[in-house]
Amino acid sequence: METFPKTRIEITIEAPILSRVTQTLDSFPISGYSVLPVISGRGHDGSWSIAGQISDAGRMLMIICIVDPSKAEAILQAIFPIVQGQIGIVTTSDVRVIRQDAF
Amino acid sequence: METFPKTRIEITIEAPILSRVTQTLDSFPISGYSVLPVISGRGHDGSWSIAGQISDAGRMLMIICIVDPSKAEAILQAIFPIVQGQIGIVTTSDVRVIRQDAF
Amino acid sequence: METFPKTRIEITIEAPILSRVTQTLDSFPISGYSVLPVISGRGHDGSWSIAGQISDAGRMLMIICIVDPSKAEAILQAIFPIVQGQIGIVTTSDVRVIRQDAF
Amino acid sequence: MDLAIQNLLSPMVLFFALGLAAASARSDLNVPDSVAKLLALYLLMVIGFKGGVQVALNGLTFGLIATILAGIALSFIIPVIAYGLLTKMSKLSSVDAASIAAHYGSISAVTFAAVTGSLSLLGLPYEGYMAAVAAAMETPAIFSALIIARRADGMQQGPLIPPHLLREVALNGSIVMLLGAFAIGIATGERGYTALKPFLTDLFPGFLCLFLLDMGLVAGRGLGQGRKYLSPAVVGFAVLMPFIGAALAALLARMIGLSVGGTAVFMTLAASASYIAVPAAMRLALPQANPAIALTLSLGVTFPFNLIIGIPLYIALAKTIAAP
Amino acid sequence: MDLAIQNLLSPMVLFFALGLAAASARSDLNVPDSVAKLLALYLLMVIGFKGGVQVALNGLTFGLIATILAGIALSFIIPVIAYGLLTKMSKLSSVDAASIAAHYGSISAVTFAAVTGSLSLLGLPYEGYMAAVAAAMETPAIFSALIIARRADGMQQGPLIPPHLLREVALNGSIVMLLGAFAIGIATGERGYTALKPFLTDLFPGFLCLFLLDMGLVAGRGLGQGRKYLSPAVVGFAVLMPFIGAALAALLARMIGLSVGGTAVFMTLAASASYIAVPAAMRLALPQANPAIALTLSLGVTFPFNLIIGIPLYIALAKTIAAP
Amino acid sequence: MDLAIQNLLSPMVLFFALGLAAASARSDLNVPDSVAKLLALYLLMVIGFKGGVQVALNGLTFGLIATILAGIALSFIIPVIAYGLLTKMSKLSSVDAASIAAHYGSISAVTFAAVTGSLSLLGLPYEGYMAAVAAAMETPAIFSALIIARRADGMQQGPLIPPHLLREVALNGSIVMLLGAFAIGIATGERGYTALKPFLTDLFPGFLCLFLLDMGLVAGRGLGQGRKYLSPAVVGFAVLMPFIGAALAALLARMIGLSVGGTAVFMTLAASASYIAVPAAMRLALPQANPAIALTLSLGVTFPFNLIIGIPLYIALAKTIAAP
Ligand SMILES: Nc1ncnc2c1ncn2[C@@H]1O[C@H](COP(=O)(O)O)[C@@H](O)[C@H]1O
Ligand SMILES: Nc1ncnc2c1ncn2[C@@H]1O[C@H](COP(=O)(O)O)[C@@H](O)[C@H]1O
Ligand SMILES: Nc1ncnc2c1ncn2[C@@H]1O[C@H](COP(=O)(O)O)[C@@H](O)[C@H]1O
Ligand code: NA
Ligand code: NA
Ligand code: NA
Repeated sequence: METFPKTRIEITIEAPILSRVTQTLDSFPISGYSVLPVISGRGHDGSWSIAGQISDAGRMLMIICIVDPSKAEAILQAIFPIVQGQIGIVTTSDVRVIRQDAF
Repeated sequence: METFPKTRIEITIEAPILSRVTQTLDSFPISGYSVLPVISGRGHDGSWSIAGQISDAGRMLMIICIVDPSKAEAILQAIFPIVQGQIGIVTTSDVRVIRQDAF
Repeated sequence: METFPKTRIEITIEAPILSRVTQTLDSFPISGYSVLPVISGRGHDGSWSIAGQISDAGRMLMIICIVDPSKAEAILQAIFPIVQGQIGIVTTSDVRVIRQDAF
Repeated sequence: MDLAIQNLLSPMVLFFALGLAAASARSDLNVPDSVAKLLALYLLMVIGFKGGVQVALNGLTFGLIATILAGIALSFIIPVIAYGLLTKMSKLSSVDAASIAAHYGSISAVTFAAVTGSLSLLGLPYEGYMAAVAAAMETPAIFSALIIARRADGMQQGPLIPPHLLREVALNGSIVMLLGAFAIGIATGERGYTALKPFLTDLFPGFLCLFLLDMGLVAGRGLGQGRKYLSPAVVGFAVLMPFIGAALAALLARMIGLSVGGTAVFMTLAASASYIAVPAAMRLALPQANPAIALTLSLGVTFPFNLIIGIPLYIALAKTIAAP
Repeated sequence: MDLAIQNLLSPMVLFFALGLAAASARSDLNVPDSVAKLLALYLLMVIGFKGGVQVALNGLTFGLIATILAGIALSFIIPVIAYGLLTKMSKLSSVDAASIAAHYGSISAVTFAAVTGSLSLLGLPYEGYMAAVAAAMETPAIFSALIIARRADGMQQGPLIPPHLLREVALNGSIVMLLGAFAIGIATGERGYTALKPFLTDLFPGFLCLFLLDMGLVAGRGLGQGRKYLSPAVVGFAVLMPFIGAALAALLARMIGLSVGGTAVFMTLAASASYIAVPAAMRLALPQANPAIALTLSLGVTFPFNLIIGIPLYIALAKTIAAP
Repeated sequence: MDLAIQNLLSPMVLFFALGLAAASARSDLNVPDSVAKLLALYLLMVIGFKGGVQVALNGLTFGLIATILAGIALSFIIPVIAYGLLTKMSKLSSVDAASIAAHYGSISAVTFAAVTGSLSLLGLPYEGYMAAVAAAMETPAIFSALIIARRADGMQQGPLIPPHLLREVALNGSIVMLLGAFAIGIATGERGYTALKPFLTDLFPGFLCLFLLDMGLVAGRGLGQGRKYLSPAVVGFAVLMPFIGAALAALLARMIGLSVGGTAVFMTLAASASYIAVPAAMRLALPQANPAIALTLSLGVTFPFNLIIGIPLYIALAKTIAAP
């Protein structure tokens, strides 16, 4: 089965900043992104958990975005200034997709 | 520590189709799969969120399945006709596992 | 944009064991980890789902930990004895990060 | 008229408006999905159980059977009318038109809860078995729409209605909850009602308000996303179709001899459009249909229309129509 | 007999049956896990608080201390009997037998809620401190079963009971909630009860019905998955063991001089099997044990058995056994 | 004194203590986040709606406008005092001091719920419009603190307050819910109140207890994590600042002529520190500030201080201060 090489961008970011990141992603000609919940974690400043939280201010979310490798560099450059200064991690990895949509 | 090469199949699919995909996966001699929630996202048709939703009809789920590379091709071929025509993305990537179970 | 190679450790583990794994991770000089919910799945012993569950005893969780490749081997060796004998899968993969923090 | 103003100022309608306004202003106010699911379970449980208790008190009547049959017939026929209107009025593809038609043939449980809430504020009783009628009307429309879509596309391969779909649709959680609670109400009757009374009655108005707040939020966000589909033609359809459904229901209610309350409920059911059971079924049966169009119409236009204008109107009409 | 039929037709039992039926038919009806957790918190809070208020009214009595000690003893002894039976009756491995034994020595909070619900419908009072007895019976069985498993395996390395396990088990959320609410009930007494009364009493039957619907759904799905473990021998065990537990409890209750209601509650506690606190502890302490077997027996067989047959039976027996 | 003891033994305070104790002992007891969100929505709805109904009954008064203006003024001024104290007393960076100042200028809705709960147990009425005052006091502190932080850092680039921040803060979900329910209470008045009464009043004490259990759990875990920030200086600040806020509020309340209950509520609002609306705003506006410090102080120190000592004290003081 023919597959196509893509880049998987995984952005783990504090919830209050989500809309800034997604608005930036929206400005690129990509097919979309998915947001996954993170329920607890540990960072340099100790551990956190969503258990019992009324507000989402202290939690993290994970944005997963499959894009064409040709677009990855520009996206990373646009996201970098947002994530910098906030709590977050951005990783990229190589994946293959089975449908050659307009990623 | 010895590790073993496997293929990580990540299927992001609309919730109503979940059981079709998992039933197909069940027909393969694999060790299993895990389903992760997706809470919001954006596609070619705008953004969505599970917030306030009574039904899961409009949401996405992510199935993660670690398989032996030798089985990946057949699985992709079986899943392709299900995902085609529905909302969804299928990616594969290379990973290594620490236990050589019957993946 | 300059990126840095890291190792992504993905540990899918039964919930009661979570704190054993995270305590082990805490003993390493890493920047942290994130825990994602798994809502259903299938293993060698049939399928499960968190739907309606009062207790988290039967569910799985996914720990994602981005670390420097130089630390991965030692972490895997520390985690292996915990995961062995319990329900769980540990995978590693290559990723790149955009901030060279102390992973 | 007075009824309409009173309805506009009811907490229910105002909480819906609050949700709509908050979503339009892009406030981050939201009801977690698991809370929305709890509220839905609660409303279905109360509606079903209370209905069952009424049936236990009044026995199996001609009205029950006749209204269920009439409901099933309506649920089959409305999609045909809806599809005809849509293909005439709009430029939608036949599969999109069929999908929308299925939504309008089926019913909306929260609209049902809203009309019963209004009736009880007005002190108007209604036949208890309307809960069973609501359950009976949920699914026929789906099959009706599938047949329409098949014909339109000239598709002949495969079974008309895939067997697993039949099961999935018939065992839809909201139908099972509604019918199950109805059966339990019949089985336990007055004794069961007494045991559960504070839970069933005291919480209902408050939970309904929270539910309508949530519906307002979801509808508001849906409108934000789906505005692009709202051509004058389809908006016209979404406002016209409830009247057609309500009119047909009024006719049948008169023939069966339903009470004023029962007539109003039956009209509201026929006028309401599904956004829970049907969307899921359409993703399985007609995946080519764009889910956003049907949902925007049903939740963004018809639901608020029924809530704000429709329900008081149907009640007013029922008063003049229903057999004395 | 009459009691049994009345029990069968109680909303509680029928909602459980609805859940069971829906799950067996593979309906997608489900209660979100966070809602199930809310219902569990609510039930534990009510049971504990009401019990504490009763103790505040009646004072610390001989009965309280005696019943707690008796409960702890039962929780230690029942696993020994259960393990003996299982290794004799079935072909299960010793570690699986030990794990199941732990489940049966401990108690089920929702079975406790169900028996108190039945008693209050019948107007039968019970000793308020039974909430504390329930909490006391949750954990001894775990340690009892660990000792059994250690002996069976001839394992000698490591501490008998790892210290962190002791803490995790003793500070289990449901025990903390139950005992905490109990203590608060004692501290605030009548004054606290008056302030919280509608919350504690009006919602209880309805929330219990929702909870039992959920238990039915979970049990039904569990049975679907775990059917393969249900050999006649282990099913026999799952039906026999409650009787043994109940009989022992009846004996002790008689010696202590518990009321009819108290005797019925104590019998039910002994007869019930855990599926919340113990499964988690077993994953930590006996990871080699297959969690599905114990859960299928405890939730899929013994829980419905107690709910439908056991509870009315224990109440009937308590009437003849209890000191007048 | 008696009031203080009674407060200590209130179910509310004891459930908070239970949560704190459970979290400190690292029990796994927890309230799912969606349940916590439901409880928060419920409390805001009840507080807002009841307040609105009171305003509908009493009309728009001078007191309403004066108290809202006084509240806004306090919310602006308290951060200035707080920032001054913090930079003098502690070694915190100016951005951390500004962030903490914003938390203390704003208010805590659950502290508001707790004081109203205490007042209704004591049978002391308060001005209904205090719900609107609470909403009005939530945000000014954020902007006040931003101005302070800008000055301190000598930053001049960019707009003082980014426009999207203004919208996000003003349309914060808890403000929209509180003000929306308030408006609906005004619109529906006595009629709406009658319809929703059991929901609004019967559940309130129980839900508040569950909410405080959750706050105790969250505060306890927060203290576990944030202990390292608790230098004597900042703990001193977190205990001193409520008094300063309460004193200023008492002064203004006296000038406006608020009732005893209204004075106590206003003092409590001024004394309370936000941990919902402000933390999110600070992540957007002052990302360099360490969120854990402000949260540990506000939730881990000031909230329990107000709940246990502050509220009974403010009520006692209000009795001597308020215009007769
Ligand atoms: N190495 C890592 N891998 C995965 N997630 C991480 C890692 N480091 C930090 N995180 C997540 O990011 C959050 C904030 O981290 P920090 O910026 O170090 O406070 C943590 O609570 C984790 O949820
Ligand atoms: N490039 C992408 N990466 C990750 N998720 C995506 C991507 N494109 C679409 N999605 C997800 O798939 C859903 C449906 O997309 P679509 O089929 O374009 O309507 C979206 O709402 C997202 O949740
Ligand atoms: N190949 C796999 N890929 C992803 N998740 C898996 C896989 N196998 C098992 N799992 C997850 O691990 C759980 C336990 O598996 P098992 O140890 O086989 O009972 C399953 O219920 C799944 O959630
Ligand atoms: Na309809
Ligand atoms: Na037992
Ligand atoms: Na304040």
